[in-house]
Amino acid sequence: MLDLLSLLSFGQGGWGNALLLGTLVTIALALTCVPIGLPLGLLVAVGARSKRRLPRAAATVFSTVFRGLPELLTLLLVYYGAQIAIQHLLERMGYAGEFHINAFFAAVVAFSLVLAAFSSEVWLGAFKTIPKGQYEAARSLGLSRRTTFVRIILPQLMRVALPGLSNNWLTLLKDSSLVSTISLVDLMRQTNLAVSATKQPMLFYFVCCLLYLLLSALSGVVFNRAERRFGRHVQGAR
Amino acid sequence: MSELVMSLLGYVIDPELLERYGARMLEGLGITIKLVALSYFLGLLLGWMLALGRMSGNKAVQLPCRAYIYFFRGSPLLAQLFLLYYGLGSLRGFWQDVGLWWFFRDAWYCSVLAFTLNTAAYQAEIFRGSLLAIPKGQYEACRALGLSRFTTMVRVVLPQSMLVALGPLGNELILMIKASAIASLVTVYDVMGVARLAFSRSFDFEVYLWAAVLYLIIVEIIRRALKRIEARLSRHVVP
Amino acid sequence: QDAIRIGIEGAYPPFNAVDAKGQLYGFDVDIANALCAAMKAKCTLVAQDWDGMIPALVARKFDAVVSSMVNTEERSRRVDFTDPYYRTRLAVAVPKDSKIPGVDAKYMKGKTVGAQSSSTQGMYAEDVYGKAGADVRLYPTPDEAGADLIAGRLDAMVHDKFPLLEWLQKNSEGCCKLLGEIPGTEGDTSIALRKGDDALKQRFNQAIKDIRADGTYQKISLKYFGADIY
Amino acid sequence: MSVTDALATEQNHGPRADAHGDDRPVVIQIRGMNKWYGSYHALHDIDLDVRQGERIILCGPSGSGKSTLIRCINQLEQIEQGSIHIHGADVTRQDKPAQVALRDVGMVFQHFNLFPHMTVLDNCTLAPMSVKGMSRRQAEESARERLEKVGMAHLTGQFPTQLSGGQQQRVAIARTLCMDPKIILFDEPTAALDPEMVKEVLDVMVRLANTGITMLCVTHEMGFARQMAERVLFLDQGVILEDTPPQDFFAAPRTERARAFLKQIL
Amino acid sequence: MSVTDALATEQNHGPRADAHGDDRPVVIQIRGMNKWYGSYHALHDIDLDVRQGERIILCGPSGSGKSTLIRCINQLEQIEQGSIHIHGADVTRQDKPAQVALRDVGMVFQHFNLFPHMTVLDNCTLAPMSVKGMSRRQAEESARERLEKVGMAHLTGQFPTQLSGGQQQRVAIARTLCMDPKIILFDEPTAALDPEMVKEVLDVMVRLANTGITMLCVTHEMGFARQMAERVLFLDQGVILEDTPPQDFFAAPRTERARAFLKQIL
Ligand SMILES: Nc1ncnc2c1ncn2[C@@H]1O[C@H](COP(=O)(O)OP(=O)(O)OP(=O)(O)O)[C@@H](O)[C@H]1O
Ligand SMILES: Nc1ncnc2c1ncn2[C@@H]1O[C@H](COP(=O)(O)OP(=O)(O)OP(=O)(O)O)[C@@H](O)[C@H]1O
Ligand SMILES: [Mg+2]
Ligand SMILES: [Mg+2]
Repeated sequence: MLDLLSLLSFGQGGWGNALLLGTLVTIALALTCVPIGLPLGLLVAVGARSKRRLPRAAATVFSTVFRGLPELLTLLLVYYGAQIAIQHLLERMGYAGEFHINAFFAAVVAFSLVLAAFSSEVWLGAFKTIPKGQYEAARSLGLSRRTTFVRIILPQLMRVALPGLSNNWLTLLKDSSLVSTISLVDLMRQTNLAVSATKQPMLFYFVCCLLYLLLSALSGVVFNRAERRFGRHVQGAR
Repeated sequence: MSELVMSLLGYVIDPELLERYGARMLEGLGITIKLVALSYFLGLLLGWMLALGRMSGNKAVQLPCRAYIYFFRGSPLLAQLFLLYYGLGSLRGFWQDVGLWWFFRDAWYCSVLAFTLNTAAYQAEIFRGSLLAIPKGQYEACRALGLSRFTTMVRVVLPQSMLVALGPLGNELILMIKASAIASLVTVYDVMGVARLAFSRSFDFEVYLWAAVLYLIIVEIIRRALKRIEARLSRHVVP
Repeated sequence: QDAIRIGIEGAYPPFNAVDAKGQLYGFDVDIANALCAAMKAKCTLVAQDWDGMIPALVARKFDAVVSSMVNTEERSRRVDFTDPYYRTRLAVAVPKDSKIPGVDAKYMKGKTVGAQSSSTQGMYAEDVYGKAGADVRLYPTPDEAGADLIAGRLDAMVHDKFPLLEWLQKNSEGCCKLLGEIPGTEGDTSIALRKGDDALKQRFNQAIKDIRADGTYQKISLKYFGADIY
Repeated sequence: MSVTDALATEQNHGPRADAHGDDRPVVIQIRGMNKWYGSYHALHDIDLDVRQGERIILCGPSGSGKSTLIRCINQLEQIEQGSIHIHGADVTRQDKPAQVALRDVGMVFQHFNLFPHMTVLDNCTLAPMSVKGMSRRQAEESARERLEKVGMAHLTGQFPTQLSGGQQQRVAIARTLCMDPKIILFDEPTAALDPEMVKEVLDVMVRLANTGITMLCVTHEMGFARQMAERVLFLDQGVILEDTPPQDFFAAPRTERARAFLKQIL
Repeated sequence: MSVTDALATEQNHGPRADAHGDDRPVVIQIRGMNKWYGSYHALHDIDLDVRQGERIILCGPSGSGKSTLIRCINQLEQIEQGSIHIHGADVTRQDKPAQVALRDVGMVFQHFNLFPHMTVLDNCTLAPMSVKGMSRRQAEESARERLEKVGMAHLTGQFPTQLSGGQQQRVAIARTLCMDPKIILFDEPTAALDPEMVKEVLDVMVRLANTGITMLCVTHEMGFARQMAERVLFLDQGVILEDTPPQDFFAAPRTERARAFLKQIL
């Protein structure tokens, strides 16, 4: 029993540090995707609501493709596909040097696309809950479209979309385990490494579960805060 | 004409590769469909019970349901499957004693179980959300008419809440189909599993593209089917 | 010029593994370092998941793979291989009380046989035992196959001789025994390089000769296996 | 034949000024009823007798507890103190006799609460079939009859969302009638309607009143109250402040509070 | 000081019977306006002149196009034919002058449409700050003044959901006033209110009318219409059937349709 615990220690021969680092990579990756994926998803949702055909079609295709493609494939396409394509292009243009897509960067791009696709559906649902009257009131006050969106619509969207987005976030946290394929060492890969080095799969998978549960709990706290923040006005409802 | 199509396809599809992995890919597709259909349906039943338990006023019912949902939503399916198959599976003596070894011995059963347990947690939350969306007035009207709780649920609440739940349920289905690749951890190879296997031997990206096409077709079929069902469920909603 | 990046899986003890600090170690690692010393090159070792190994090499994420990769016909269509730096054979392990008499394919009919997917042993299990009527199970890593052999879900497990021996000794909980090596499965474990990278291939080939000649290789091999596995 | 025309062909009981102290049996008897929402004391010591065939209007300012009072009667809200007897059965005990007694109580809501996914006919037949075990044929026949009464027989196949508010409310009344209630509770049945539709619903209610059914109605339609009520109850802050015939109430409300209220509303 | 009291201290213009054919400038001029929703012809050939300071009531059955008419005026709906000039600018051309002209038009909705995530004060200051570029201090000061006018100055920090319907509508009026409109359009401003709250909103509107602002108001409150309107427009099926002073309209509607309508509603 003590041997097992010492495997988790932070000292000599313990995997504590390694697991912690893996967790940090997981968090960093997921966190970096949020400021890219969510606005992009919002953009896609706005496109899908457009009266014009082109943005609507583009939004539908985007959402179907990146929701439909296995995440692993999206990841490989960005990491290898894009790299090979760009390399070819550069060679054509007579540039001999090597071009590299950073693994972290590729993962961020790929998962942001996926996050955007899934979150766009959440945003779309949220848009449906904003009464037409809000747009009309804003227009009749002469507010510009920008002000209407930023000051009136977005804060109300956030409140409704948060639960859905929190689902997207949890999925993202767990999807990020795919990055081991492109040599990023996240929590899942670190667990696998530890297992193969120590032959203690039960212990490490259990700890891995616990760490993920901890992340879920932490993000639960954050989301609850955010929900309270954006839902301030509903609190006092009679 | 058909020759032309074939020769055009020849540019896209490597016939040799197709011969070697085509059939297995379809087999994998079969596995995907069977695994997802079965666990999704079982998860639906379990999810319903969990949703009702989670909304129960009785703390002794509510808390375990909450814990279940939290655990299965909060941790990776991969780890859940691993702990179930290799973890519980290592207790061979115990299972033989209780006469369940036939179940835990089998990778397929274990995959179905793990997937069911996992999706049930997600579906429970979806159902809960959709139940919360039913106006209180509907329940009150049912009570005022003296309808039993069963009739209220089956005839009045369910048909309405399904309309709300349909979209998220569709998402969950798509996610499950993609997640079925995880079953390759316990030697159950679905489409993506086969594609990875084929790739690891041939190193030809093409197999991934086949998988992608299959996935996109499935997702598109689901999307259209959902649209149909939605149209049917929302006959009463005036456009 | 003289910076070489080398990809290593890090999940294949005793050939390669990662310790808690993220440091790679093992036979492959020592050999890689010895080769680099012989070539007077500055090497960086990159840990890379097995599935992405060859794509990463092709995409120039690193320049060579020193990760117990066996030269197979399918692989050599995508990458070039140097001269071998060790040779291995496949072997079969079975539970202690197993009644399987030998490793020949004909004995495997109706048996459940496990192996690591995307590896030479996996290919062998599928191509030979599978054809002979065995139920072949492919696992992401040998550890899971081993776990199932212990749990009694497998009747036999095909694996590389050296790691299999190590596993039987250290981690099998005394469940199993070596059934035997499979004749005719000698594989050349070589260093994989990008196609057409002939200059680098020359240097590696020379370096392998060099460390064989000056005894470095033997010292490393003895350290891990108590024998020279070249 | 419009509802208003039909009215003329029926016997008109008319408001009975002599209703108080009469010999009709008491169908609802409330004693010492108190209701709290959390710490908020919504109803204080309510005592009330309702006799068979009585038509009672409840009015009072917003939040005074009118809805709460009638919702307590049919047990949509649990009370914390006191008793409610309907046809002699204590409905606060959730036992078999209580259930049977409650079947005689129908309710019509402000927002109709029709089942949106069912047609008009299905809305009306669901309860008779599943609670009373009627056959579909029987249930449909009786539903059509009731829908005829409210002038909605021609729209049985529509979904509620395809109807105007007034039509929806008339269907809701028919749905309640299908259970053959002896008592009907109305909670502001016309408050959510466009002004033009108010009248069509009130017409149906006047006609109902003339069939001798017992009615308790929360409403702000004072013209209607004057026309059909036998008693007006005025609530404020959970207390019944007045309980008088309508002519007295409108002519000379006894309490200051009722006077202020009437001034606002008329 | 209640709004009604305040009323007395202001100069009361009173309904001007002599308003027609007067010399006040025309602020809204509508010519040959037609509006379709898809294939549904919602408004037919509307011609209308509104003079500065006029107080106009629009009434008519549900679906007759009242809302559509006033929503076309401030361009919440696009028209397919005809022209609308406000202060001489053609607002159907979505150009700069149109925008400037539209800034003079405020609107009050049936369902208030307050921004639920903002406090009362923020609701009132948003538009002046972002459209007119007022400083926060200036905007707040003017907002407080307007809120004072509608009797809501004591609740500036509340969120709309914490207010009663009547209070919300008064805030909505104040919010509109903060943009200093010359013309205000009202679309059934009291239809969604509890009966007791109707009066507090009507009081505010009567007071507004007396400041000489131009008002177009869709309402079913006929008492109010009688009290403050200079003209009553009666719409039916997208056509203006009557356009007369209120006393004529209520005493003797010229069309059969209007007579039937008044009978339903009064
Ligand atoms: N479910 C509830 N939880 C807490 N308080 C409630 C609840 N329902 C009603 N109340 C409170 O009880 C009081 C009485 O409510 P009730 O709905 O009976 O009033 P009402 O007379 O019907 O008013 P209205 O004319 O607005 O319908 C109100 O102050 C209300 O805020
Ligand atoms: N966005 C829309 N799309 C299609 N038809 C519409 C739309 N808005 C209104 N209509 C139709 O146009 C007609 C006039 O509508 P409008 O809302 O102007 O009527 P109204 O006189 O304001 O009625 P109410 O008193 O019910 O508010 C109605 O028949 C209505 O169904
Ligand atoms: Mg009420
Ligand atoms: Mg309208």
